[in-house]
Amino acid sequence: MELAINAVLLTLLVAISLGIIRQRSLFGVVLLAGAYSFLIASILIVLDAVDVAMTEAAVGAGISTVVLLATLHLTGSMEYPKPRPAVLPLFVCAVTGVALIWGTWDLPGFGVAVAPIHQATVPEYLRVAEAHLIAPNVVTAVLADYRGYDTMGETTVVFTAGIGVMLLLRGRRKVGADAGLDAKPGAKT
Amino acid sequence: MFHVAVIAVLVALVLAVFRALAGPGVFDRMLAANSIGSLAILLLAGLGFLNGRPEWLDIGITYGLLNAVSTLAVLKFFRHGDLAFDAEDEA
Amino acid sequence: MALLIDALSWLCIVTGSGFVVVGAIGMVRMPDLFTRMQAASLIDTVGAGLLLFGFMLQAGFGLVTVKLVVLLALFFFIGPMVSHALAQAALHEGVKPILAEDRRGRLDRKAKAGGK
Amino acid sequence: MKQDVILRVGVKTVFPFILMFALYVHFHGDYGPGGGFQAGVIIAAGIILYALVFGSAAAKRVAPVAVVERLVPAGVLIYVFGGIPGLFAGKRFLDYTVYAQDPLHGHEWGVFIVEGGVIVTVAATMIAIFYAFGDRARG
Repeated sequence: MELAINAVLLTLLVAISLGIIRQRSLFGVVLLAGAYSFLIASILIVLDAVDVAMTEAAVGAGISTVVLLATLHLTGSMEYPKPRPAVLPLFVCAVTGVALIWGTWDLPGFGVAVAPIHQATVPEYLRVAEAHLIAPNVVTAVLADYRGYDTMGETTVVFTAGIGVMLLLRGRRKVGADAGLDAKPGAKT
Repeated sequence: MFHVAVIAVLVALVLAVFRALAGPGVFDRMLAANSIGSLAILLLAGLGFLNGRPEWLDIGITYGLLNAVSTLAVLKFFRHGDLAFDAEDEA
Repeated sequence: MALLIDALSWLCIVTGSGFVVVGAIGMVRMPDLFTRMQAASLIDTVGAGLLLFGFMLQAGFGLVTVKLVVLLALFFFIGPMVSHALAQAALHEGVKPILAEDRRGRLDRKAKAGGK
Repeated sequence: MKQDVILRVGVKTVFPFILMFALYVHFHGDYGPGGGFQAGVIIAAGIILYALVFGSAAAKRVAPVAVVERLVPAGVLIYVFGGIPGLFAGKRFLDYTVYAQDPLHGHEWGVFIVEGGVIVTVAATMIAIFYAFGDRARG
């Protein structure tokens, strides 16, 4: 059952990705990206990664659509047609993809109990979490307690990203207005 | 019994994704995206009961709340061409 | 009693599944945006309502049922709101619904063209 | 969207529940899915929803720009200062056992404070980015 659900959802993901690539109107791209994030959150739930699924749902479906639309307002909503077929990028992508697939042959199978990650750190975490912590959700315990330094770094990353975006958007105003970019969402399809 | 619900929702998801890819206009795509959100919530509820972990419904509530945000953002963008348009400016 | 509740939840879940599939088929098969919207609203109202009610009967009293009620309230509040906003934006943007007269006219024309 | 009575009433009804649900996700993060980051994103989404329907001026009365932009670094500082009492007690940085007599309760308090820092930073950053985009679009 789980395999069938995964197969259907992954096929839908591939279909939506192809749709995003073929889409010329950037509005369509934003909408399809929202649908994509819902589907990938469903896959994460089937894989039992509940915290990640919640993050994906919150960020991908809620915030990123709004931010992408705000960006479209600043840039214009149609993708320019490509001047010529790009052979070299296709070649690079194909080679990289083949190399990645080749690399997965050495990885342990999905969900196999003898995989290194299930041998080294995870049993230790679970043992300590059971003995020392109240929090039943071990993900929270790992994030905020064992890996407290990492989470502090992540908070700083969010802070830095926010400051960067604010500086970029505040910086010099009305530069794009003269550069021939249409600021209105003109071409509605 | 939950199998029935999950299979039905998956079939509906396939059809909704077809509409999202085929839909001639932006509004058709938006309708399909909204339906995909609703179907994802139902799929999640069904899966939670199927796997005996119904506390996953928290994620479903998150989906439900945020689905509205993205859809309303797109609609506002279409109505006014601006996300932060002030209602007071409207005559 | 338990058997009765089980049977009732079976009935709700199967009927709700049927409505979900029917709504999705309508979303693909209907001719224009507004009729598609009407078909899609079937998923949000009857389909989701019956499915979640069936789940509620399975879950019994507890936190899970409270969450399902919240989810149901969310569907019933936000679904119509979004549908309304979508229809209004589409009308504002100049998407015209296909009216019965248009259809009939088109059908007549098609029949005439076919007849000639 | 001022004339849209349905949207205004609907959003006004849903808005407090979004904020309540964000707090639930935050406090319930120990027991179920969720935590500070997700709760922060949900709070930001609530404020953005309010801004979309009632206009950004109304939203800026709810969450003023100055406050939001000061909260962005304040969250990081909450996180860092949550770790400092451990140093004073002669233990390591971010050691939560100093917060209560019982080390278990100390851990709970420590996670609570640290996640509070995360929620503040994330929510404020998202809202500030949204405001920045809106102001930029205005010219």
